[in-house]
Amino acid sequence: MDNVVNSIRDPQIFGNKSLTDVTEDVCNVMDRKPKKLWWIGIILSLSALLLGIVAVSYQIATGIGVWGLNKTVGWAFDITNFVFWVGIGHAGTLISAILFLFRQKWRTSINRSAEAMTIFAVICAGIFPIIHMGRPWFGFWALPYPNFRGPLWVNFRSPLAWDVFAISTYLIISATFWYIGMIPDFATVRDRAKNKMKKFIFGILSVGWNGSFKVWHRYEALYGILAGLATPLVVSVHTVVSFDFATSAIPGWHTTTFPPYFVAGAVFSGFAMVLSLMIIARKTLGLEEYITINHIENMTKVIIVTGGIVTLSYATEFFIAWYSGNGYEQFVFLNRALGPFSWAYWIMVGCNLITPQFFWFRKIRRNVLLVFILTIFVNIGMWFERFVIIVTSLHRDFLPSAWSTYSPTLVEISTLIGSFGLFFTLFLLFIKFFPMIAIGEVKSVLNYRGRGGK
Amino acid sequence: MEKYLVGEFDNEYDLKDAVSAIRNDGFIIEDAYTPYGVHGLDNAMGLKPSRLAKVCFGFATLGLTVALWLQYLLSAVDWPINIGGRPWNSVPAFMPIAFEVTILFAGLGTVFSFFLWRKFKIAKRNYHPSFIATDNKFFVVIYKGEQRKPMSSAIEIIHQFHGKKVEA
Amino acid sequence: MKDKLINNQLKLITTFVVIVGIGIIIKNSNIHFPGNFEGYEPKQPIAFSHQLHAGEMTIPCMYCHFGAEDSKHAGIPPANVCMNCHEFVNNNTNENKIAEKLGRKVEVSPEINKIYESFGTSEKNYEDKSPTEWVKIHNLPDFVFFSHKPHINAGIDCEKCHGDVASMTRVKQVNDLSMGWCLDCHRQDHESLNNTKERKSQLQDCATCHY
Amino acid sequence: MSDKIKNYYTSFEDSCSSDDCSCTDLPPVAEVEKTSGFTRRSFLKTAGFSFGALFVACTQAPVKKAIPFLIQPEEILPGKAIWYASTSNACEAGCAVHVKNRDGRPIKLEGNPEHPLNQGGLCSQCQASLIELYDSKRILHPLLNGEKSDWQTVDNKIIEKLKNSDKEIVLLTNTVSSPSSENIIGKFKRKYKNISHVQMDEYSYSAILDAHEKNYGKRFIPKYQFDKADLIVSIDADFLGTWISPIQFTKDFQKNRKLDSKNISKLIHIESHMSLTGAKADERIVLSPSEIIKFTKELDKGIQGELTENKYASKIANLLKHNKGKSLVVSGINDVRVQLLVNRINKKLGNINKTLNHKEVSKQYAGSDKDVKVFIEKINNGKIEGVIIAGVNPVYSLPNGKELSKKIKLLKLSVSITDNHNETSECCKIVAPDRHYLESWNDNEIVLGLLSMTQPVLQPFGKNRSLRMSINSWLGKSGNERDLIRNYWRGIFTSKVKTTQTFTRFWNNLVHDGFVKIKPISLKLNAFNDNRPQININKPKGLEYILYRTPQLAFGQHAENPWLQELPDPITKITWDNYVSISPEISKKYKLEKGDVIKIKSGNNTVQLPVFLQPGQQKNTISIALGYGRQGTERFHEIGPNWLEKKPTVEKGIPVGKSVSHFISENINFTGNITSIIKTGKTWNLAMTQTFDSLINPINTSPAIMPKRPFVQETTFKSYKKDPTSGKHHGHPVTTMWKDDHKYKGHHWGMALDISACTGCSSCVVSCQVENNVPVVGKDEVLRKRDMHWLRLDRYYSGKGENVDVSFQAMMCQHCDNAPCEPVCPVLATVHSTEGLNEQIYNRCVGTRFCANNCPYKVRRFNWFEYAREDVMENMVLNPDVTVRSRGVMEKCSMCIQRIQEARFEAKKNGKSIQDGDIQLACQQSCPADAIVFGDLNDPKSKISKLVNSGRHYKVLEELNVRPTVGYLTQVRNREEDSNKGNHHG
Repeated sequence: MDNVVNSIRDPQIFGNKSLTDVTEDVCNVMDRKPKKLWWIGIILSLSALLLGIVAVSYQIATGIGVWGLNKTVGWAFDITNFVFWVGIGHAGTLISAILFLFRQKWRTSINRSAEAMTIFAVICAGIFPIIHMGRPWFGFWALPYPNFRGPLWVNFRSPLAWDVFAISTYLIISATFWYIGMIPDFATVRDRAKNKMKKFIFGILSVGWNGSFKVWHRYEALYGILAGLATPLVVSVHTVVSFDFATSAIPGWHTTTFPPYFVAGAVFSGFAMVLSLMIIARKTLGLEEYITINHIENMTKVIIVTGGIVTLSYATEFFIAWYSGNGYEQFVFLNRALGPFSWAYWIMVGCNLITPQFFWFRKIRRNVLLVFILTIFVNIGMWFERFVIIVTSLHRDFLPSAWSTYSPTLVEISTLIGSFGLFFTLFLLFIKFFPMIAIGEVKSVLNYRGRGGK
Repeated sequence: MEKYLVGEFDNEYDLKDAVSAIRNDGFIIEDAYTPYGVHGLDNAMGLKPSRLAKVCFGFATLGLTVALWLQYLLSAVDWPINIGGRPWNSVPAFMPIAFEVTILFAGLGTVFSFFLWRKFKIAKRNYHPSFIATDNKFFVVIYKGEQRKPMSSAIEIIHQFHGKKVEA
Repeated sequence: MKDKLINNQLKLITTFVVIVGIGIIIKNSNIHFPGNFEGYEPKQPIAFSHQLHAGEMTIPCMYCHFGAEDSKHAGIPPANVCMNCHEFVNNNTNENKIAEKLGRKVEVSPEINKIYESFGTSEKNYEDKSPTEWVKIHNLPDFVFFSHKPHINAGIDCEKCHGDVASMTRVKQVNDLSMGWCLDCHRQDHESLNNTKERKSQLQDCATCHY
Repeated sequence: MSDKIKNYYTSFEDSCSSDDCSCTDLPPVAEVEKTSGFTRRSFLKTAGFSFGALFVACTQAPVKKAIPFLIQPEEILPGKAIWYASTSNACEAGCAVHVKNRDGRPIKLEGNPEHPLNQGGLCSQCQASLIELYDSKRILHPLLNGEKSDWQTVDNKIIEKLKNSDKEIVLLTNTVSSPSSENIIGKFKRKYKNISHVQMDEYSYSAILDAHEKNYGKRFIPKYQFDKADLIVSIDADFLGTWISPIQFTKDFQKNRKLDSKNISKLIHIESHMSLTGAKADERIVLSPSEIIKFTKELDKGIQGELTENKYASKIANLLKHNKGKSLVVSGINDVRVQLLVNRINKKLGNINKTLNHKEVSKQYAGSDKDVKVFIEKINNGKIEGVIIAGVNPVYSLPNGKELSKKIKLLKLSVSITDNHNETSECCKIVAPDRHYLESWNDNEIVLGLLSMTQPVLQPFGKNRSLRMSINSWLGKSGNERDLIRNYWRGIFTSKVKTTQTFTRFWNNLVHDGFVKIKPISLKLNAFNDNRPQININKPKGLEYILYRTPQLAFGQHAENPWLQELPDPITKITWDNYVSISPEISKKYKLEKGDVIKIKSGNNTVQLPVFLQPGQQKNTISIALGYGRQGTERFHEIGPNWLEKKPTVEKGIPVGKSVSHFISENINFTGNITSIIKTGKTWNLAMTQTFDSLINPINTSPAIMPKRPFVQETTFKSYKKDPTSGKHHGHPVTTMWKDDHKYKGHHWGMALDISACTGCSSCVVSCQVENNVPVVGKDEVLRKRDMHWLRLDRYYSGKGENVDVSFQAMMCQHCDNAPCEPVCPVLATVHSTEGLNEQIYNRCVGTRFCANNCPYKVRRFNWFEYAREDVMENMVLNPDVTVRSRGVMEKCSMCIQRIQEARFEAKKNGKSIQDGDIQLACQQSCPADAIVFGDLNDPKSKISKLVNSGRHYKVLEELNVRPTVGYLTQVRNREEDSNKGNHHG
């Protein structure tokens, strides 16, 4: 039976790799001197990061006033970036956890870097709620710890407090999940390392892993549990992020469709980002045989589905605004499409509604360059989605006397660039210094087509 | 090395078959060493399912209880503060945090338990300095003693399944 | 195996004891969290003894700190209040009392002399008038509004916050003046308050102190 | 209530007998100069008030010092406010104030509720004049040729010139309403024969005075009694905003606008540009300046029973005839012919001594354009040898100021008495610095028979001297100001004051209460001498301009006041600039948009200013505010937070706005014809606090079910009388699924704002700013919509073109019981009190701004920067009871919680509970229209509870179920029908 099904399928990994080949191919990336492309990438990312650090330091030293916010629009780039990065962070866990639970074997080539991406994206995201505070040095007040103030606790009713719990839980669980997944590979790296330093470091990281199957047995149970926990977590985190808006009183925010809308959007943007990164990584590191065109195609299909949900959400918002008979709500949506920020709205619609439609065509799905370009558009569109939700809802809400507008300052733009710098710096360092493909897991699917592999 | 017999294989299928055969012959399989988690080897070795799932459930329950109880205690009992006219015990508003804490407790608790099982050191002992089970080789370790058949029959089985005995 | 278990338990107990021990040490030591100045006992420009004035002589607090009843600040007595007595009392040693009786020259106490000096040489000369610069002991951050007025009018004893000043030669801060410490009272019933529920919770409103 | 407050007032009289109050042990403040200028420390030390915190070399914690008094004056208690009664000199209206002194420094001005003129109200200028006291750029010592000098040298020089003069020397002052000053000027003139005294008002009321002289033989301004008039026809007299005595008039006007009475007065206002009075008018008739004069002529015809073709004139004439003796016609046009017509009309209508008081006449303004004209002619012809200028700034305010300044520079003697550098002082050889009114003694007879007292509330900052004292020195006399005034009154006490009191008693009352009634001089008016002027107005070909004063800056007297510069204009909501208000017709014709800079030419005069499209502007007119472009406002280059993308409020060396004084006609008429308008192609950013003018949604994004937002709900007086709830938007009942855990069993504070009463004068905005330490942020920050005022006065237009209605809605924290800001704060920095207040805890705030986002009213203000507080002098105005907020925290209206607490402590001390009226919020106290009511909603007898149940009460955005405790009372206009507004019933 297996043979019948599998023979009509492409193998998960191209090039008839042996087990040693896999070890060598992945580990060689870590041993080799990086390619020129990697160096260009890291220099660009580091300079972007530096720009971001300068911008954020200046902002913390001077005040939030260096952003373009005002008394009416209290959030703009900061929370847009936050939601954007949290969204990006969703694909990683989704690929590694949900696809694991669904026994999708094709995930093995990409899950490691997708998880890494999740963690880096969540780190990028986590920075924004901290720096967006007027007094970030008191940010720890959002944690309920015993104190001499009475004691005074925190407001558990605040969506921002929920965010604190959700984002930190998400970061901790994702990082744990990532690390647990890497232990066998660390051991592999340790065992073939010639460099003493490397042996020592990976020796510690691999906590003495030696391939004992009794450990493997429990390890797989643990991995399954973590995957099972991460799945509802990933849904809950973006649901909580959407509560930042959904539980408010502002028309355009106060919307019950936000949780599914946000989760779908997050997966949508996350998959686009994973695709962009994978395409870069396989090109720069020569891993075309591991991250195959089939992987890319599979992911574009997910983008079509989530893009469809996002489209439905946009339509639902307008429908509900009309159906509710609430004038303020109707105004906000008319204002979104026709008001001063309509350009942002139409960029969003263009990128998020039209782009995925190209993926209906197999030729486009299998054209790496086109897929890369289209995923970039999806990411732009999803950034604008958050911008549109936040800024257009705020800038004209109830009292016309308070209406205002918003335009970003250089500091805000630099901070956004800086967050990309941080993300890519971390990611490039990761693919250089860590096994970016799950060696053990790839080995287990080498023989997916049947017995063989000898 | 006197206590154990170590056999080496090139692929998971040989290992799996050999382990089943050796076990059927009444040998005690101490452990197997593989570069990845071989599907079905647990059955071949006769390992019981892990109890981690139960542990996880326990921690999850603890997390849920702690989160709900703490939120109620701190918002409604310790210092009740009127926040936007909301009820002292705003249960729906406490749910997101309760959920997150549940997951956090469950995840960290399970991982903690996993490591606790071998005192935060996964390797029990190293049987042989030269075998490395993290690249492309599969090993089986057979405990000497208490077996019904002589060790040579185990070595035979190993050979039968394209394996070889690892010399000390 | 059993040994190991005991060993583990021992480790656990040791850790627990160490943590608790550190806690107890911190609690009882002079280590303070930032912003806590409990035990602050600065040297004052005049070696004024509350022990003598408030303790032995039993001068009521409000005689000198008369602002407490009607103002935010209890106030430090102006020098003219000192002069109410010290116009006549310029020394406290017994020898000089005897000397005074005998009509011999009385030596002015150097500390009391500081009060006289602060008035300068003549009434119209402002140049050498210099009020004493006392060191403030009980300091609250700027974002806390504290007024003596409602507390004194509620009949709260000065000692409740300032400690037994009547026994202090040099005044010392005896409480940490933290928000939690304030709330310890604000959460309690006090006989002088009309003990209604609203009244009690009103004292726990943030804006009771912060605005 | 008033009795209780009275106990606070302690006059300086008890403890002070000398001029500088140096009876205490305090050295004069001037000593401080020797050390290091004014620092907080030296001020506290020398001015001697407790608890100066200074940081000495710190080992562990900063050592804070507490410095007690050496000898504590009996009435001064550190940390407790003392109130002094005084009279404001911020403008000639002379409102009576209560000065709140804390630890030796005045920190708040409030209107004196007992005073018969301002009756407790206080305008924004007067509120803000407080900070001018702490202006670090004040002149604190005499200047000779721009160099620092001393009085001896300066006095000798002046006396020498006075003695050796052979030509005329002119003493040019503002209106002298002080009897003792008048007396001493008389002595001055007698001693130096060449001296002549000319009074001038920067904004001239000369025509009214001259017209009365022609009609009644005496120059006077009658006391207008808006409280007694049932029909008020105001011909371009902005009496609620800027005209003569706006606070007094607003108080009076409101007295006859009480909706519970059978009838309320009706206000018909005729004007060309939108003013506060026009905004409040029941009928607003829009005419160009030339048409207004024509209209007045026609109205006169109509009143006199002649035929008139003008439809407005005949209609209004009929209305007036129906209200004989109960009507009042006023005009703000500085044209004797118009004023003569107005006098004729009022005479014919029998209003004299009914609504127009000819007995207790105003002495607020006495300047004469004729005299000023003669003075200018003389100085041009070289007939004048010297000038002494006090209280006025003719170089700035006269149309030919530039030439005047050249002439003044040529004079042998030129003395300017002013406390800050201005255009006139710059061209005078000698500057004799004046005192701020809070530092000096003064007596004012603002209206005949009412003597108001000004007393110093702190030691003067420098070696300043008032005009009175300067003249006294030049007379060769010494002494102090208080004795001078006191002795003057002692001398005329028996003749002036009809009382059995002793003089000491009289004087003490005067100082204690701030005012006393005296015997007015009988004016002995002639019989009405009818004088019908001949007016021939040709219709002008082009556009006409109007120069007007804004309620905040007047004629630039307070241009250097940052509070007033940042106070949005009540009508346009523009800060930090003046501009050309144009009608939409002109904008269409010349293709102008908001911010386009145009060059306006009228004869030889030109000015370049940005344009602003003003609804309600007469279609062929433009209007420009006076009082801008004042020298000294260059200082605002520095104001505001400094950061990467900061744009300065003004470019270096450039003043705020542009002066248009040269557009004033030679006859001191504030209108004229425009020769040309040229678009320069440049644009200018106008910093507005409110950019959307209307409750009607923008056309392309307007949903069909809600074309207009129902925040201002209005009705007519007739409908109101039929149904008090008329005009109200009937929303749906709001239900909740939660049980109410929070019952307010004690107090439940609430507020009601009467939209109908509010005139938009913005006094409350400044009052709140002073009380609550609200920072000034500068033009760039306002442009970025980061103004910090806790209370904003929303202004909405309805209607189109010239015929627009204006509604003002004061919007501050609504203290919602179900506040949406509270549940979103993660750190509990904004929570609800047990008395229904929404509390903002600055020190807990981490600044997520979620609360501000979630506020449906957008009334929260964020500290984007550490707002400049470097000016230690200006820091002395800070209210010590309110935290100065640091960077990164949210702030908002606290319902003056410090006042509530103060009242609570006082009540506790007296063993009572807080009574209705014990607590007066800063905004409420200052409101001249009594539009703000605060009180306990749980007390059924309180004023607020009655208003809540009055039928007029509604809440903004009630449907959100946020349950605000601040409510509004419907706008009621006294007009026939409401044509352009259909009430929306949801």
